Amino acid sequence: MSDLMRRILFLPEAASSLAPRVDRLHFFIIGTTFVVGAGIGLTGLFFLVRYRRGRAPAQEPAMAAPTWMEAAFAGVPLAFFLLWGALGFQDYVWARTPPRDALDVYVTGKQWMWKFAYPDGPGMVGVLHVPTGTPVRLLLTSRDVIHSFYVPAFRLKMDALPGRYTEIWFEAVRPGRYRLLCAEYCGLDHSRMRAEVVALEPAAFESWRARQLAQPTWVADESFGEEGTRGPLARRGAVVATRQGCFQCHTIDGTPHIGPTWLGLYGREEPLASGDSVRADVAYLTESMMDPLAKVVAGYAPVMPSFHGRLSAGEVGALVEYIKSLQPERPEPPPVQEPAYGPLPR
Amino acid sequence: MRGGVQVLAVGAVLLALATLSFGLSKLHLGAWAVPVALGIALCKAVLIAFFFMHLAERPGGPRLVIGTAGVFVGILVGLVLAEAAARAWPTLPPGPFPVSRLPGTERSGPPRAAPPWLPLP
Amino acid sequence: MAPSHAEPSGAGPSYLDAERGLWSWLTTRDHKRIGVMFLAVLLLMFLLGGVFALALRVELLTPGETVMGRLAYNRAFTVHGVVMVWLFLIPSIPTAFGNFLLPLMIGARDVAFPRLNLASFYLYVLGAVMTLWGVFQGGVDTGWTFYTPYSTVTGREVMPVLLGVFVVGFSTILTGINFITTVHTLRAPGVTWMKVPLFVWALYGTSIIQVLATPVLGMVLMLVALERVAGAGLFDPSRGGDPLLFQHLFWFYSHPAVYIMVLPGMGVISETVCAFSRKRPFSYRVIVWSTVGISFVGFLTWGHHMFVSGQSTFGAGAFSVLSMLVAIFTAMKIFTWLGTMYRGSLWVSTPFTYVLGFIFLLFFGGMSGVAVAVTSADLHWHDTYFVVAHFHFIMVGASLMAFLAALHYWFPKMCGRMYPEGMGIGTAVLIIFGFIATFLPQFLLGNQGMPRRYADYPEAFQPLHVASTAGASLLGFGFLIVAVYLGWSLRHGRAAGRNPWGSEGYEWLSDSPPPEFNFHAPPRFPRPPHDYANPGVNTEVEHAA
Amino acid sequence: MRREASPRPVEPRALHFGDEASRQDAAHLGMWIFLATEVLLFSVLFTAYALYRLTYPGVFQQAPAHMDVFLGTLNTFVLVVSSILVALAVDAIRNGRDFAAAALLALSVLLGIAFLFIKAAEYTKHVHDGALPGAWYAYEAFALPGANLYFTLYWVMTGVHAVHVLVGVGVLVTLALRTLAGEFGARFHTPVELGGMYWHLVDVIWLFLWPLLYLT
Repeated sequence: MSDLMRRILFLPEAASSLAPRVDRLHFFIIGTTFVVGAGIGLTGLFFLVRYRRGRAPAQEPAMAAPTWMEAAFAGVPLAFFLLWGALGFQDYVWARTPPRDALDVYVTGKQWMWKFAYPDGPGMVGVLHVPTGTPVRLLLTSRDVIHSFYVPAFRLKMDALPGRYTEIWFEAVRPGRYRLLCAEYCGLDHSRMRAEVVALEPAAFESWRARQLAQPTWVADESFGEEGTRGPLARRGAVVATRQGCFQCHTIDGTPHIGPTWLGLYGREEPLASGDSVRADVAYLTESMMDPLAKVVAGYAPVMPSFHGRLSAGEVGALVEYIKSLQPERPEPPPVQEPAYGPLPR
Repeated sequence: MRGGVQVLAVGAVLLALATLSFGLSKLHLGAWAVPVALGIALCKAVLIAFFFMHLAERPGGPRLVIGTAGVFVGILVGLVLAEAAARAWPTLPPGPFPVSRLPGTERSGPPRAAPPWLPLP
Repeated sequence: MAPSHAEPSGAGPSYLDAERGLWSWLTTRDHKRIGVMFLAVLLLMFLLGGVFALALRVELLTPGETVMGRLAYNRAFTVHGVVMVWLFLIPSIPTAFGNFLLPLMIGARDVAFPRLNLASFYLYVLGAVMTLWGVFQGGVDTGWTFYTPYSTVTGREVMPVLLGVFVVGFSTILTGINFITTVHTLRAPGVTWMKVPLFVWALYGTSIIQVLATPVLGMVLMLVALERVAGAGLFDPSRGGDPLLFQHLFWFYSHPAVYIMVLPGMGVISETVCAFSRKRPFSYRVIVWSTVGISFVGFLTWGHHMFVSGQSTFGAGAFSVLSMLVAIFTAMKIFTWLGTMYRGSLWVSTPFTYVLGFIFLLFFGGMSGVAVAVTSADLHWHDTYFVVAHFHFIMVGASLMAFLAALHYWFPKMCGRMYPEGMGIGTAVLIIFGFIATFLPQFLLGNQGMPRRYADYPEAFQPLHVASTAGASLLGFGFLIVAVYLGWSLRHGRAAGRNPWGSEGYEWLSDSPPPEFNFHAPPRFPRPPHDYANPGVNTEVEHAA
Repeated sequence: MRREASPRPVEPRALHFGDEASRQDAAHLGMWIFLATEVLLFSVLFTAYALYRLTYPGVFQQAPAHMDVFLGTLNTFVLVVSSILVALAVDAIRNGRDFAAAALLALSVLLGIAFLFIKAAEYTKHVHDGALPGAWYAYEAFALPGANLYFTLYWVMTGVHAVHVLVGVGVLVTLALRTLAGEFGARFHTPVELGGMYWHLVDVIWLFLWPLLYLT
């Protein structure tokens, strides 16, 4: 029955313990709406046919609503609405109150990617592994603007706000891969800020976790590129890049933005929009600054302005040197991302 | 001339109330300081509205309007405060907290220095 | 009354012919001319917003890039939202039809402050120009909600739009002040509070919201501007501020703004449903009190936009319950309209077709509103296409249908000519059908989990998007037909006569189009409006020369 | 055509409104609605203040120690006295003493300007301390989390208020000049009353700002 309703209403599968609760109320509300809506539509049509001008007496019947009917107009819908409100609020409180034994996961939203970190384990970008049948508490925060963690199959959504943690919990009931979307508008690539929740059987999850602890997946480290590791020319390049506004479109931490990231760019084989590919060497980097539309990397809009005449030869060299210095290393697993503050004094 | 006397009398009360506010602030009433100060301010506002802003002469529309406005101010402040006060730890912001900007818009936040037209010592 | 101000009785020049030339229009203080000027500009804005709506639908035809890139899409939906919400829907019915009809409906000669009225028009135009300049020049990509911190960090030029919307808000406030004062002080003898026409009640309720909510929006926008210029930090977590405060303040305005959009529409429906059922309203007082109730309770519900934003569970529960209250008033109105039709003598005309569409669509819009106000269901629906479909049902399905009903119902009043009735009914059916075809798939898309403001989407969502785009083209085609036949009727429609609908509304007592000062002689209203049991009792006083 | 016994409702003829009484009614009502919008405008700032006071209670309690309470209090008395003068001016014009009214209005204009100068002196002091709003905040003596927000609110609230004082001064100057020119008298003085109401509102708002920012 529920599955049929789900199919009719285009709902995704119910993959969390919250989903059937939400769906049940959903069906109740939609069912009532359709019954009453059909009633109203049919009544309107019936009136239209029955009381069409010419059929009914032209003289207005003296008629006004009796008070009890006025009260019913207000009272009956109100009773329904409040019932739904109460049922929904019960589930809402349930969904926002994590059980004590929940597994903590720290979720960081960032333009335009999701990062996940376990208290004891490595971080992941774009894929969240969770065990089935275990409550998982998410502590969400954002590095820049507001994002929203949304897994349709779990019927679960919570905003990730910069500068604070919000929390929500869920329990996946079936192994599988579930789509994770950003539901709060967050800029250019809002619609591509997608990730995946991979629910594993508890045993499979444990072995995955053990494997990860032994051999952490690579994560771009924010603190990469400290002053000490760079030569003077590269440092100058960093200054030039800041001054010329390169970072409006290019990142140095591996995140794709309006333009390709500079992290690991030097020496990389880049596919071009024209279908060819090019090796990002000194020549290509210099050409890109002077005539950026000549060879555009696939997947990026041809929006880069030309810096011909705006950069001196020395500055170009410094920039190239700086990009060269941005090579990924295999960093330590990120430190545990605990909220770094205690309860507020009240 | 009766109106003039009334204005002066109300004015005297207003000045007295202002002095009272100031005096009470020296006593450090703790948790009561804000409600008491706002209460006195409200008294002053009512006096001004009724006697200086001619509300006493104009029942009906104007009283309704300003009363409604007061109610809505109460709703706005009250509901926002009620919601924020009920937020569970850790959702209240703990204070200045580093937030990374859009790449490249670091400069969109103005510098921690005075703008050119406001010379610092 | 000094008898020296005798006016010609009988057929004098109408307000359209009283003075001639463009200059006389631009400097007029006649509420009717100001209403017509508003209408002209509003229709332009609607055209602009509609073109962008179609562009968005075309882009969403396929996943990935169809006709525009992601940046262009983000800018386009911002233009669509800003233009439709702030430059069309919020001012639409009050400034165009309200200005034209409010004084006529209470037997007044003009609004209370005619110069303020003209100032309101020019402020609106100025604000619209600033806003449009901003959205096209700077390409604002924040969405119409300007959520912080995105709106304070985005590289696009948000400032002119903030200022433009601020100025438009000021224009709204002036109109609101004018309407409230007019209703309070300028009712003709005999028009007591409980005999005020229902459309006037709706405008009155709307004006209360406009006056009390708009300043809040103005100040919030100024604070965002300050944030951008001076890094004020009030909404910026990196300086200790709280982005949720912005959402609270923004929705304190913008939720009641939904009622600014829909209340006048409800007034239009209350008015027309009586006129075309040949019956007095089933319960006048229910409509009146629900109008006042909506304008009050509408202010208490803003937090239901923030159930998943990190607000407290207590706040969510409180706002959820309060939201249920406001839905009641809408339900009461729907039942009352149906009751009005019961045992009436229904005249199936173009406005009445829109009325039927309005009632049906408002019901689903309202119920889906209740659904998203249920806290747990909102965990799934918040910021998905379900919400998009919900508010389009309210804003297009209800407000715009009411706008079209008003346009057709008062078209003869405004220009003295009729439009082709058969064509009107056919187009109305087409528009209602096109509307459902556009937005029903969006409800299902929301169920499926498609978030709003997505330039690109996973392929699973495509079939429903295609259906929605097909419906949208039907809808656009319908609007085109309306524009064509109304434009044609302006010149070539047959003369309407004073009261083509045989309505008992007060506004039909004067000529169509009305003379410069609305009535040739002071009107007398011994009976309530919509009193079809005693037709023809309300008259203009025969002028005793 | 007969006249209604009561001044309202108005005959919709002749000069738009039936008589001077209903014209005054409409003007006052319109002005009150406008004042209501002003109240709501400031309520945004009061809401922000309340929220941040809730979030950073300590900062807001200590903050008055970093304010110039003497100048703030002086300003309160300046504004209240100017309000009294305006009320006296309205009383004078109602009784037909238009020269006295103009003089009283001029006096309150002077007090309004004095208010702005005192405010400017305060602002200068804060600038010297580095207690600037938002991103420019650099006040070493009061460097707690949230202190910058207190000063942002201080600058915005008093700044918006100062703009209103400035507008009010403009209004009062116009009214004084028009009174001197003999435009108003015992019969017609609605603009003086309305302008006075605006000035009183500015005063009322300061009466709330003062305890919140300087005293508690």
